[in-house]
Amino acid sequence: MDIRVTTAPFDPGAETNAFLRAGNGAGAAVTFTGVVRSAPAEPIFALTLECYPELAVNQLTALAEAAKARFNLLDTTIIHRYGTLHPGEPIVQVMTLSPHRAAAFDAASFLMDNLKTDAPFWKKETGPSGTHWVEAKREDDAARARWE
Amino acid sequence: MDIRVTTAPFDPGAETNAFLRAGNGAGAAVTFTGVVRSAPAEPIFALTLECYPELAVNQLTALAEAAKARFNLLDTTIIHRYGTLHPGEPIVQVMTLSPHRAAAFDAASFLMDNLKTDAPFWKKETGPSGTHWVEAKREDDAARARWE
Amino acid sequence: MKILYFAWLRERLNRGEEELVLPPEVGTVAQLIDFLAARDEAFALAAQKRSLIRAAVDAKLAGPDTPLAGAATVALFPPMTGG
Amino acid sequence: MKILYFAWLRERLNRGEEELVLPPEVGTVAQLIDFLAARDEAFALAAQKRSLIRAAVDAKLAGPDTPLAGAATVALFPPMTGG
Repeated sequence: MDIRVTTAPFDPGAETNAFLRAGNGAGAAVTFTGVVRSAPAEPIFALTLECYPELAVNQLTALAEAAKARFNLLDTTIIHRYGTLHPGEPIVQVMTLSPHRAAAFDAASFLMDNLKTDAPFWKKETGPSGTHWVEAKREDDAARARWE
Repeated sequence: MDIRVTTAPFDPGAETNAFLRAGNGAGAAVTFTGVVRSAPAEPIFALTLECYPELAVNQLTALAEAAKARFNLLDTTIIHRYGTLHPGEPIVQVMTLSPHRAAAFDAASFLMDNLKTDAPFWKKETGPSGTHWVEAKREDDAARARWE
Repeated sequence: MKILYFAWLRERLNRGEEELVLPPEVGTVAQLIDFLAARDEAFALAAQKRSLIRAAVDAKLAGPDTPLAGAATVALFPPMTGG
Repeated sequence: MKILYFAWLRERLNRGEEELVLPPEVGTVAQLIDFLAARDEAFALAAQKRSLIRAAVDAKLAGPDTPLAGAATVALFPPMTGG
């Protein structure tokens, strides 16, 4: 299990390969990569993530342990960046390893749904109309409630 | 959209990175990687996949198009190897890209569930007790039926 | 018409493909399987459980009633185990 | 006791942290928020909607009734937007 909360950029593919290597021969691996989005209709120049790192490490560790127990994972890794990022840059990566594909998929979904509401990061977007804090979404609460 | 049916090995992480680069700034990417499994209780020395490549390309292309339409994907890639592989080697990789994480997850699950029953590959395992064809699993039919 | 065989069907028949000239009454996939079973004991034995024999016509998945008219290639194989 | 503020709460208060000596009647997270609101108009305004203020005590998520006894650090912040 590997939990990283960091301002440093990471290489999504290199992380997936390292994760697969460590799992030697385990069947099914799911990688979720979240990148800074920028759509032509709603362009973003930058996304700044504020973070409370000690709480983030505690929360992500507890989440990863919950996922491991609940979905019987062989391994899981969560990497979450903070600081100022630009469109196309990876923000978050979650990886899960299981002998069975359904467990690997469900665990990665579970981690992402819980991350959205329970990991102490706060997003601030800078676009053509200025800078604003991203509000917590009701659909994220609903997604998280699926797992209760 | 990229469909590859090949005897050549592939690099899972390099594929994920290329996929992310091509999707510049699209939000959520899910990568599923299936590797040759070998558990201490049921060791496998080798897995040979037989394939009907023309049908495989047709089936995977149709599946990818169905996933793209159904889940409103921005992009998807399916890579499937055949030939003789060894434990730890990647067999299959499915990647999906969407502005929304739920769609990316569902589409990757959908592709994998359909691949199991509808892609013309046939697996033969070699282990300590010899060589045998892997039987189609009832649970795979059930997983596929979820999407009907 | 070219017939392709895969996996254990190929192994039991000891051939991956063959060229056949079909009699005019063989017009569908099911009729082709009946014809092959009548012609060849190894095929009859291997294809005893019809639900285990799947088919493609010109590299498109086919059912028992798929017509063969105009087809160049028919493939016969066990249930697929992809992924 | 050290108090940390994050995101728009930090911006509205114009500070990321402060050291406080709490009176003995401030024993829980909810009582701390009441205390801060009574003390500081900017805080009272920012924390008007209590459901938007979340807390952690010693880097563990806390609820309104979480006791502060023995705690070194309390963090206050808006709903999280991780991932």
